[in-house]
Amino acid sequence: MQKFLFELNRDEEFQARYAEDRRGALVNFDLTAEEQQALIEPDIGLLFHLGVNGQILMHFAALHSIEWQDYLQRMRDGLAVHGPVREGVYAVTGYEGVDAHSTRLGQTSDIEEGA
Amino acid sequence: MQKFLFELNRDEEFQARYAEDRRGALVNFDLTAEEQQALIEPDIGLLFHLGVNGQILMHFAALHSIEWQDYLQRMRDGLAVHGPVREGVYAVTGYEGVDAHSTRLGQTSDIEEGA
Amino acid sequence: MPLVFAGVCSHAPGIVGRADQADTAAKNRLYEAFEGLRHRLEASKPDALIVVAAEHFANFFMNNMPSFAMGMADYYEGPIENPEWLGIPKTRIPGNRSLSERLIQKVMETADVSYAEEWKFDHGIMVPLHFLTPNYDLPIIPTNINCQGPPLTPLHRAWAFGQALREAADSVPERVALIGTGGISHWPATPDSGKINESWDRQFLDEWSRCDKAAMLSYADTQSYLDAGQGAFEIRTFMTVSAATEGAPGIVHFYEPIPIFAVGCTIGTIDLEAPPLRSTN
Amino acid sequence: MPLVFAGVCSHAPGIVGRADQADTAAKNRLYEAFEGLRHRLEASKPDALIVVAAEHFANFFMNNMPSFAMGMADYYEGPIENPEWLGIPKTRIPGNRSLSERLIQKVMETADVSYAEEWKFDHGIMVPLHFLTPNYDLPIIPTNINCQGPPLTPLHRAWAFGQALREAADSVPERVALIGTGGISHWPATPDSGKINESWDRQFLDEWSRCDKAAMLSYADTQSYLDAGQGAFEIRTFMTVSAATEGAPGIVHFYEPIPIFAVGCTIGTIDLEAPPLRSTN
Ligand SMILES: [Fe+3]
Ligand SMILES: [Fe+3]
Repeated sequence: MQKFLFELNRDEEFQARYAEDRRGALVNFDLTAEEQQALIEPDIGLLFHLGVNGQILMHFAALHSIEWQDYLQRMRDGLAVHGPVREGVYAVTGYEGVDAHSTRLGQTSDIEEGA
Repeated sequence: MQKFLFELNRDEEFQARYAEDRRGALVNFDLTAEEQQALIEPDIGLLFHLGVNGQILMHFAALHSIEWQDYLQRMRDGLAVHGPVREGVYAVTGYEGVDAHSTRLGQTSDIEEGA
Repeated sequence: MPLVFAGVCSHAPGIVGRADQADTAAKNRLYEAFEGLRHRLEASKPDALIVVAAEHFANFFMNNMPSFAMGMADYYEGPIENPEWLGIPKTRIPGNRSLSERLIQKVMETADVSYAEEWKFDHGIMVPLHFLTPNYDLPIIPTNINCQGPPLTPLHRAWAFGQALREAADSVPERVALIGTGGISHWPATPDSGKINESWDRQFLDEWSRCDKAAMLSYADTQSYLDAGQGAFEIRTFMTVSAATEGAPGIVHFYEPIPIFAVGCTIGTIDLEAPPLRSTN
Repeated sequence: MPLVFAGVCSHAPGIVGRADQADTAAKNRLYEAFEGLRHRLEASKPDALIVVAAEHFANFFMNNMPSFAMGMADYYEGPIENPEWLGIPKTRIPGNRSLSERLIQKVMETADVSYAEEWKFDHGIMVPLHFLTPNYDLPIIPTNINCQGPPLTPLHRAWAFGQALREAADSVPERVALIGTGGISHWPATPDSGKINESWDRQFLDEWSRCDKAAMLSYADTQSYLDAGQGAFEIRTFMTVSAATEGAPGIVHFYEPIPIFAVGCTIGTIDLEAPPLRSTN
């Protein structure tokens, strides 16, 4: 699954093929039905839960014009709905969030809301 | 040029595309007109002269059903017609040939003639 | 000739891509520090710049994941990411194949590297270059350390790589500059993105500025992960610079946590002219 | 537990693919020697077999060319070549990801390797397996040394890699076997294919059988190329086995030039039970 996203992130031609036919772009990859569906939606939260590295997922989200804060929220929602990351080591640490953190540091952060 | 052959040698799907449309398969590679033409023919001797590594060229020849001895002969002919390998280090050493060599060792070698 | 410049900096994509969302004053302080770093680099009159990076699955994947990689081409491309997302347009970046080859052969005496004739730079290299060589007129020698996909490069091998890079840089006639780029504590591209462990960062930077090899080599990835996030694995890039300049003091010109940039933003240089530090090992 | 088996063999594609063109008696002698090697390997009751290979641009190319690579998957595929051309049908070869990971982490202590979760074996691994594990029932740990695309892996680093492999093999509970596979002198896939420098081969094999480290490390690629062809760069695989079994004598069970196979065909094992050789270094 990460291999598919790796190829997609680095190849504009592949991105064009994916834009035309999402399911078709997946045929050469060894994926479960759940993984395929998560990639086609795309369900960012489920993908994160399934173990896709955030550095890879980040560009997949950008490809779908998902704004940064929305991308982070979808990951959080994914964990809330599906539970902790199924594979890999990532554990959420209870971060207060960028807004509260910036305020505490005396910074204002001008975050656009929503996607 | 070697990158194209590397991709072609290891990817059956790419081989199928190349079989259908040789020129189309080359579009994503940074090639001179001479290189393109040599790949489309394919001109094994010219490719060797242009610096394609024999280990890579060997499978490209096999893809075109060129027999082993014919493949070797085409490389020799390429050097005779075009001169020494243009890039890279390869220098011919004046080998007596497999048949003569085998005979000298008391082995018979049952080589099929021609392509 | 002897290395002419060594420094470190952050590379988080938000530094450029989310600049409009940041506190203006904090952003300006960081950008000024980058400007200062550029002036110092330019003053060293380099012929080429080695960038020790920690890329994020842009060129190197688990099908062939090198501990160390070095570029060996006359030009590269970047950014691999969407240019609007990163805020940096696509461009061609000059390399120097001949210099790369000579450096690689020398490095290979003691460290084992993958060489790469193609390389599409991701934000890990593009963000530093955007500030340090905005006209893309300085040949770049990209290098990479695996800080992403376990098993990661061991810290003591990153140290050996830094020593090898220094010997290589000193062995060529060109004036070579070196920059390491990575986060210290951070949780990039996770739900905890923005979190920064400032005291952890300040301790690491203190050790880095004193070139305290023993202290830096004692970080275990499992503990770093708990204290400082998976982004902290990138301390390897800072340590490589320390190893390349062993005994020389580091100067932290700028450090400030900027949550919307998702990292404690850092700018530092090594004082190559200073008398050697007393060994702390 | 301590390494249970170590050996070397040739892997030229003609050994299987052009078997029908060879002198029958010569071919039979070689095939019997392979059979003997298989019996010795099986008698060591291995849980896994590390193959030290020198592949030919099948998985690793100049866009990311590792000095050393190690497979880290539960299965592999091969041959990558046309099965009719090679005379070996396509199949799935078992690996052992867990064992690979443990070996790789140990090797990484002293040598820097690229790990690979995918690997399509070429003739460099398939020809040995065709003879040694014809049922593909022994888990394989593929490893690769860059003997193809310059800058090549330095010989002394191949030695370090062999030592690292041995430490790693000894550190796991599994019974690990090791085989190095490469040509000695040969000019594969060139107009001089078939040429063999028998006296050069016999001298190298003499040094190999005495584990003469100094002699083996003194081969310079430029001279080897002139005397023994570009195929001779693959002596790194034999030397890696020597390094992994330093001080133990090697036994050459078979050596015979067979021009239609394009290599001096070689089968050897290390006598792991023998008293250590007096150091020749
Ligand atoms: Fe990073
Ligand atoms: Fe070979």
